[in-house]
Amino acid sequence: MTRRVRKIFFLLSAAALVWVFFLAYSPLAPFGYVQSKYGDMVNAITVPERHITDAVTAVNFDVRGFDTLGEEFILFTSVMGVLLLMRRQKDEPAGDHEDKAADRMIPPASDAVRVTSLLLIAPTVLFGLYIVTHGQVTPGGGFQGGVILSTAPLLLYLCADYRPFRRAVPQRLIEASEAFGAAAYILIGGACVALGGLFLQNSLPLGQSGSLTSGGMVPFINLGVGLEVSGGLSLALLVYLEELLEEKEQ
Amino acid sequence: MLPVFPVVLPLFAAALLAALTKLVSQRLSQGIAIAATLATLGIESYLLHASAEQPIVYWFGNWLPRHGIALGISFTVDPIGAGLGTFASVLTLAALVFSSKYFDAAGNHFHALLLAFLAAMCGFCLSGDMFNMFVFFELMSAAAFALCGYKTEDPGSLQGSLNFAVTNTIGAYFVLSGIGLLYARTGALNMAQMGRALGAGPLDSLVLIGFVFIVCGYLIKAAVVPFHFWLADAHAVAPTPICILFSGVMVEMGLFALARIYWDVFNHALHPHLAGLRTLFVTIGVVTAFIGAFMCYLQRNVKRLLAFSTISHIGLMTIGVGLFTPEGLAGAAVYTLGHGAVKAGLFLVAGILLHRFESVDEFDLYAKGRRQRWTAAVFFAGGIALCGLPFSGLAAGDDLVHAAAAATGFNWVRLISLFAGAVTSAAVLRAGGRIFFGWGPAGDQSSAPKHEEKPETERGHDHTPATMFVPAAALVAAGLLVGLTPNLKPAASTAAMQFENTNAYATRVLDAQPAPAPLPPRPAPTEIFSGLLTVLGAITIAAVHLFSDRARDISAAIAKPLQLLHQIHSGHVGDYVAFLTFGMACFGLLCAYCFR
Amino acid sequence: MSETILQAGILIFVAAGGTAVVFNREPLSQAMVVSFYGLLLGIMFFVFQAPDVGLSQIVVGAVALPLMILLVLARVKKQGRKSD
Amino acid sequence: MSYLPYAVAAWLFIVGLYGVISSRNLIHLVICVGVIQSSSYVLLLSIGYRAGRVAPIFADIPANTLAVDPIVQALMLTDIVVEVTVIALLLSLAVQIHKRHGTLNPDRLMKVSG
Repeated sequence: MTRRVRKIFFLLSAAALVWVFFLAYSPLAPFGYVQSKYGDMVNAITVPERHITDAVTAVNFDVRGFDTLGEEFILFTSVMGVLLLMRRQKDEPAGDHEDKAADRMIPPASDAVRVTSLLLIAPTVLFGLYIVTHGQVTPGGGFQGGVILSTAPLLLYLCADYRPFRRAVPQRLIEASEAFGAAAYILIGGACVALGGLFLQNSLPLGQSGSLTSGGMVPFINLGVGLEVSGGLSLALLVYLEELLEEKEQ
Repeated sequence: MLPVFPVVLPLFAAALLAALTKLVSQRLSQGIAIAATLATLGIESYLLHASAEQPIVYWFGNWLPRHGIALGISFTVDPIGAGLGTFASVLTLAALVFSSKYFDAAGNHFHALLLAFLAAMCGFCLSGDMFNMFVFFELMSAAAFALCGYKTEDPGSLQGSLNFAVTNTIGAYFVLSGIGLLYARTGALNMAQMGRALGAGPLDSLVLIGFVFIVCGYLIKAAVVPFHFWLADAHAVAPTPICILFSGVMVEMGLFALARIYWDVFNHALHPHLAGLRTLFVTIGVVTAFIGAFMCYLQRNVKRLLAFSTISHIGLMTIGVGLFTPEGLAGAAVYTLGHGAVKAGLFLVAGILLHRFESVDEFDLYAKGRRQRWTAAVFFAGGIALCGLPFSGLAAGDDLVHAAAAATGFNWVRLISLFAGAVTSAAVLRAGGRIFFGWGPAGDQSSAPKHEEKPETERGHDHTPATMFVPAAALVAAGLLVGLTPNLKPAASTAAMQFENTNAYATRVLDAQPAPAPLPPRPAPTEIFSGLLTVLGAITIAAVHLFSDRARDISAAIAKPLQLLHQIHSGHVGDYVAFLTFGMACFGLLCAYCFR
Repeated sequence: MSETILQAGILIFVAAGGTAVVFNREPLSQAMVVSFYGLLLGIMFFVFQAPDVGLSQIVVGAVALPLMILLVLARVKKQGRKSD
Repeated sequence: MSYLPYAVAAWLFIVGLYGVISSRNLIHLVICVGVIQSSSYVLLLSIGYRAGRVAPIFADIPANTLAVDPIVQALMLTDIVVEVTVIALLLSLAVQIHKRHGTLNPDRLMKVSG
């Protein structure tokens, strides 16, 4: 189809699709008045039965914890996919980063940028860790904290040159810890079985509501997820960065 | 505990392989992957056996339903789901064995992704929760997109993978919007609970379009017309071991989702419109079967030819599922086994050709395979089996589907399967005749443009390793012999009856009551005559095409108007998404106004 | 009442933001608009009592995604320069 | 206001689809896929919202306070992860396509057809 034909064809179809959306959404209860006993029930039980004050975390890591296992592995699989797709091919030069990096085309960062990013690294890491560990108490958790943590290596890149940066970032270790974080979810689920429950059935003491140790297995899962997400996303970002800086000069 | 293993075990092995990247050798990594797949296969087949009497319900985290409201996520194991999972493990095993010599450069990531793919397919088959199914669908997609683009040095491979990824991702958002709609109506995500709530409520356009969004979102994966465009692009370019998983089982997952969602969720609500639904899905199936068959016959790239033949067969399976009777579903299930095994074997033969001669083009390979007697035997056996040779797996599936069609007034469906089977099979036989015997002329103008394919292997082109030949031969043999399994058809019918007993399913899941034992199924007759007729038709078409100049002229004249079909399959992702929009709008309006 | 106005306002901003993302065909400026759109979505989640989701959306939509897009754009630009 | 959120969800879906079919740049196309995804956020969010209720965080409020639906919020969290990962995959495909085809314009990639 030519561009024009495609657009006309699409606009006609889209007009019909708008009508379909109207038919679908118009019988919905007005905004703010949809009912769900499921949601109310979960809200009612998270604090008394699970000592978790953030109901969303309770749903994510306990009541519907298995969804989140799948979700973690979506991330894990995609990162593997990115590594697979971005791998160096035979017809491209392998390794030998250092010489290529020396005459890279990106201008070096100014001192102001370096100092700022150096100063930012510690607070970023701390903030990320805070978010990871407080998931069962306040908004946040392994995923949100993990994303924040994953930006730390990039800050490191901004404050160092590429060469010391590559040396400082242990990619092998990040890969291993990402995989370990993903496996931890399964290990925790399996441990529940070993303790006599069903998969992902909490058998740890629930702790004091609102404290860091509340929620039984949830904080542990959160740590694993934090490790996995921070590792996975920083790997993806590293691969993109590498692709940018080590491209073969022709 | 057991229902968890088919998902958790491959995922854990995948994480292990990723953790040990570059530390373990290729061989060890392949060994771990094969061991995990074998274990999954064992557990899945045990589940298949154990769930024959009663569906097995497993609540994660022991969050049991309270007052009929499901809190947690359940796995509901029944023979159809477990059977599909078992079949997925078998094909994964074949893909792993086949790829051992195949990718000298394949890293651990390849094995890890394959395991994640397997886990996702198993989870998709076993899950009893609408959103959990979506999660596994996305996991399956993520692994599939990456595996499809594996040959990053091949420009076509990247483009096919992109088309696949974009269309399927948009489909997933339709599914998610549909889940949102149904959650707003029912306040549930568990399928049994949703089914009960929808049965009690009114059938309005929200429910109907929720059905369309979810089902059509999954049918994009199943590649029915007009959502089929991505399939040929993705299959033609994906690495051969991945093709067998795509064609053999991933595409069928979309149809499985249609059956699962109709019977568990929408049966009560949509039951008054069953006749209309039958007509709709049988029509979709017929159109898919026809377009797939035509396009298949026009191809010269063997992998693309096989891909379009998959589309045609998917059309026939859509008819089976879309008749919404136990025999129809049982037929589609048996057909999946027969077709998946045979098609996988044929794809592996294409992989062997690519390995030996660095091409999968019918004319490039002209007469090159003269000395490949055994490979030729496998290819021709697969080609004949593909049209439903009597007593093969495909024929057993056909018998059941035809019985179901006769019972619901769609007796003419057998003509469709005769036509589609003969044409797709004739295309395979024609290609085989050219490649292995040098029959017919060495060039032809009526066919599709040529597409260069990069070789997948590095060295050793002078012989075919056993790890490549044995899986191909074994799969074709399995596809032929599965039809001879005693009790296959009655067992499938019983399983389908259990699958389609919506009330029993809901009480089993939500009230933990045992389901009643299914009634003994009606026996489906074995149709030898129509099977033989199809084989005869296929051979005739192929022979006439290869040996008669005049027939070739006529077929070229017929093919002229079909050029339009070629142009529609443009490889442009924008076109595909425009067709997707069109299809979604059509189905939405059709359902909303016909089934009110 | 004021809450309703706030909610309606942010929804209209989100709709406009999405439209701006689509119709902005210059990739680099699109990356900026995407980041802004991610932020808008995050604010919308906070306004609609979903702080957990809001936090994720802000870290993903306003930080991680634009970062990826910028890296990819830089990569593509670089090759473009070389081949010219 | 009662139906505005649903209308916004539908609008984002359609406008995202338009972006995909009319795109001349794969990176733009991938971002438009993200816009389609944000339609599902808006839909789920509006389904989970309850007028006059608070966020489902009981850290500083009594545990029996009426709160909005936490289930859909958990679904949205999953959805966001799916978005970022799918987009990462699509972007890496786009980079490789640019490397092999030398263009990001889908009109000029016509390798697989017919």
